[in-house]
Amino acid sequence: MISLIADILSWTCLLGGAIFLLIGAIGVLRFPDFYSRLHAVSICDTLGAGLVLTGLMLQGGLSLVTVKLLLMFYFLLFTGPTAVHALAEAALQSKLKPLVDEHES
Amino acid sequence: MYVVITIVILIAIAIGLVRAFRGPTLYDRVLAANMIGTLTVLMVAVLGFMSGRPEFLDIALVYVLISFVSTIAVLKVIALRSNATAATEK
Amino acid sequence: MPELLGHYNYWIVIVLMMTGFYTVIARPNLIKKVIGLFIFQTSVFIFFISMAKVDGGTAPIIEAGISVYSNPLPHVLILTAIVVSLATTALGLALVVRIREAYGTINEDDIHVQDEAD
Amino acid sequence: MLISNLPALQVVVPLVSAPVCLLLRNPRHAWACALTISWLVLAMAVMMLQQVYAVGTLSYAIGAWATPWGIEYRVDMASALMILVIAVIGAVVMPYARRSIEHELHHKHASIFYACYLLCLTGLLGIVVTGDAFNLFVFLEISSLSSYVLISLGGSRRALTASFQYLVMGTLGATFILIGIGLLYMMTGTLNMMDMAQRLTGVMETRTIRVAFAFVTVGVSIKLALFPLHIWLPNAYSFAPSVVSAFIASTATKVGVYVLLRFFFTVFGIQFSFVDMHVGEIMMLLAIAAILVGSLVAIFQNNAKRMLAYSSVAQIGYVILGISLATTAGVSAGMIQLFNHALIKGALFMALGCVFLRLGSVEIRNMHGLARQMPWTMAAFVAGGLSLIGLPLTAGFISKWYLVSAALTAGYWPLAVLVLLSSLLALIYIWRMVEAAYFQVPGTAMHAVREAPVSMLVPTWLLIGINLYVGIDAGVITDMAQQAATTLIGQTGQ
Amino acid sequence: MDYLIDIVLLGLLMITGFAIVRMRSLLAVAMLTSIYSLLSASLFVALDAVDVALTEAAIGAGISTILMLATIALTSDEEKAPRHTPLLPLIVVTATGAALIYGTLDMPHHGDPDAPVHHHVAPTYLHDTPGEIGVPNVVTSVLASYRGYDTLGEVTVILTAGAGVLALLGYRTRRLNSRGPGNRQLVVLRVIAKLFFPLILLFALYVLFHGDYGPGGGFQAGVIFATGFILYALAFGLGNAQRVIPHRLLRIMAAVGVLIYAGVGIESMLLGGKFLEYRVLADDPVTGQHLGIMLIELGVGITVTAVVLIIYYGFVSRLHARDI
Repeated sequence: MISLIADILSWTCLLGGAIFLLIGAIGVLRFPDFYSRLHAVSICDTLGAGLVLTGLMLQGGLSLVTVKLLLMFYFLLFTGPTAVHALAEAALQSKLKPLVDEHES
Repeated sequence: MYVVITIVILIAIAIGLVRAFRGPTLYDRVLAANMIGTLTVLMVAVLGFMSGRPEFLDIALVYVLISFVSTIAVLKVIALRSNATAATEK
Repeated sequence: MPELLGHYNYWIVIVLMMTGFYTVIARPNLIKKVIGLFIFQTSVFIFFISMAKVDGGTAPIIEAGISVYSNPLPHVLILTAIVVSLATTALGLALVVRIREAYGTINEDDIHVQDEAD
Repeated sequence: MLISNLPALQVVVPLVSAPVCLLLRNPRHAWACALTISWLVLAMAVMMLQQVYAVGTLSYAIGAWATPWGIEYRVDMASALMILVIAVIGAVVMPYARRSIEHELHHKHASIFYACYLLCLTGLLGIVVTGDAFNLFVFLEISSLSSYVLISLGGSRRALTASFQYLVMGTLGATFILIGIGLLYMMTGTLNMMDMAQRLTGVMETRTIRVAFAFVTVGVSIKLALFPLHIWLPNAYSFAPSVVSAFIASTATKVGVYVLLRFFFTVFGIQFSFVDMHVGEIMMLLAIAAILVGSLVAIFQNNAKRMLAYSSVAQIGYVILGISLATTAGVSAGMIQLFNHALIKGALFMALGCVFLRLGSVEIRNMHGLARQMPWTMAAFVAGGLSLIGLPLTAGFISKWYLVSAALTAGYWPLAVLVLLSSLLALIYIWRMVEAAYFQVPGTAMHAVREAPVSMLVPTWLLIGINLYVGIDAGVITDMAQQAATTLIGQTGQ
Repeated sequence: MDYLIDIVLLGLLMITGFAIVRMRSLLAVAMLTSIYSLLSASLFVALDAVDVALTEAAIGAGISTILMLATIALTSDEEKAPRHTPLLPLIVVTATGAALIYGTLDMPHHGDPDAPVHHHVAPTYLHDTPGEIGVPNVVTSVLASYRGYDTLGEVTVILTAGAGVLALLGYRTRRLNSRGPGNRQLVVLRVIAKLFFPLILLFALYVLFHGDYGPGGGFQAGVIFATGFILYALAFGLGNAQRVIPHRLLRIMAAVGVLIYAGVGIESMLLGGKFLEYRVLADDPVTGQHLGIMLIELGVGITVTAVVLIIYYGFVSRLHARDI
């Protein structure tokens, strides 16, 4: 029974993660400028990856595998935002202008 | 189940590649490369479960690390280069 | 399906190898040449690893309850070859850096022009 | 313990001393280390030759793993002869190196230079001793990478481009060899050469093996600078430091020839290589082209080192010509030429190194009247040059004699004419040097030029001495070469 | 299913390869090379070559890319159009490719369990490793013991590369980097680097000593260890990294690693065995094998760490800019 619940939960997580990964990827392709694409990547990095890893952890149960997955999650949680932050910083430094709607301002 | 996830990840990688080819700025390419890195990590993890030997997650861990360090290195180089071009423009 | 795909793997790998090979011999930029070598060598690695795969096999790390493993020997050879490739890349790039300092260019055609002027 | 582990020690001793050399800060210490090791290597090479004479082919299982599973070291007459060539050149070049390196290299680079020299020695010896196809690739890369470094240490900026060009071509060659070995492994399931030869008999007819053969041949041909894949060689030899030119010109391409012999005769077998694949005809054509083009281009060079480099292309042509006949006489003629050419080219490049030390240049137009200032050096050069031409009483004569008689026995009389013709061409380019050094009026700057130091002259003359000795009493060498050729061709019977 | 992943990954690799040939911006090409390497590493995982995948990712996507980037920073980014029409290269490449494809026609199929490679030498490794060597990872046992000599050659190759870069690029010791005004944007990176640095080193040790049981070994560990230091150097400046591991020490380490490896071989000769015959190192052959493998992996790790850092220092210390 419990294993069934765990399975259903993990499948939900995995599926959800997959959907977010796909959405993130499409965003990277479709968004109009660099800075908005950063947002899309962040979805992949955190929500998508997080859900997939959680799903896998539920599959792995209590074992070394789960510890490694946790470690990976921990790493990703730090590296993703750091990399994206550094990217944005570098792009700003190089005077890459964000795309701003002219009518509003 | 794992198959579906793998396919989705592969599609996402393909989309990322399109962004890497199109650019238009270098930062877009770095961004795409970074995303592909994350996706590869996830794919390797899922592949481990799919083949029934999930203990090979070490590889995925190394990927996280490598793709992070190389992204940082790329940004450093780009910063240097833009400084250099700025210097020559003056 | 496997009958049809039996050699597909190898054919693509050959296309990859030739992409690298072409970059090496057709591009005058020295960095591009080193990158071409890198692609060429990496593709040869894929060729070796493809040959090691056994259908239904798994990674050659012995575990109770598993009987079919992929062939470990090509993996060992390629581990060595990857290191060789790193050594070549590092040395090639170091030479490129020095050439740029000495010639002011990393374009083979320009270097030839300068050499002939000497 | 020493004798039983000799094949391994032959390679391991220089390998271990290379990192030690890298740690020695003082150039003198590094040189002393490299010198000791070179002589030790020579001593071991002589012992190995005695062993092979006494007990025949030596086989050494590294790690004590039985043959197809572990790596085997296998020394037969052909390998023992090659080891001797490498060891002799190494041992003679090292005492010469100290002054030349002090002059040509920054002292900061000296210990790296000696370390790379030892690594190159390790690689070359490893290629010759091993009986395992993949191990051959690994040691090929050790020798290649270290020779790229050694060449790049030459003073001018063109040394860098020469080294880069060599790196690109060498890596392409090595990767081709790797593909070939991969295909061979794919069809046989083994990497041990003897085992491979046995298991190949069943799959000889497949297209995969034909392609493997083609890739190995092309890859090795790049390494041994067979025409028209020789384009890396002239630059590499011309711009490398003198010691490196002398060492690499007389060993690296020769080892390439050895690898070719191993694959043609030991792995694929004479029937497949020469009858099914017609490699003999192709090699013969390329060799003829190499001899003619190499000699002709050499005549028009103004830089003496470059001239010798093109002459090397021609001389490798002779070696390949002998092998392409695929008879015992032809192969042994090739082996004799290989040994003699190593001695001759070593001596000639060393003489030019002496010239460069005192003159600062090896352009022929700067050498006017040099013979008066450096009589011993120029005499060595002339003696070497005569041997290159193939005058009687020199080693060059012996190798050409055997080559011509092998060609005649095989029924190719035009080849004999070709050999004579190319000797004439060699006479022309050597004469250009002689004319400049002996018959031209020296410029005013020439008076300051002194004779080269004894530490450089003695090794040069030592090689010339061996050269002349071989010219008078060739028995030892021809005997070894014939035995080597018989072993190689005999293995095909399986 | 295996086939599908295989085919898609190969297709992606092919597209990336073509893009690498076509693109003119070298920085973009270097990025794509990194992606190429990462994709091929994933392919290695799909093809069961876990050890190779680990190495390819660390070497190809990591170190090689960083070196390419450093070279581009030191030279120039734009590639000029070739002056000659690439007709001859095209002919050569087509001929070579056609020859290879001709050669595939008689090859055993991909994944065919009856191929000769799976029946001659390799089964013995798989069968005998548990009894003779006693480690589960057959790749490690072949790499370190059955074909340990190749690995000695490999370490020598990497030492040669280190010596070469040392000769070509030398090194310049940097002064310690002060916390100048330009470092504001590095704050986040520095915090993360401080957090990660010990973890990376710990993980490298895990990979080193866990190599007998899972993917990993001395080589991979060495690269990861070096990557940790590269991260440190990226965040805190080369000067600070050089204070942690000075250049002189690296040179000693590079030599010592090779000497440890060869020393194990010579020691086994002195104990009456053949070169690299580990079983004589201890009373029990399997313990001897264990000890030998452990020692040589350590040697490999030390040399690789040192050489990778020598190479990195060599390239980066040439950059004129203040902070890398």
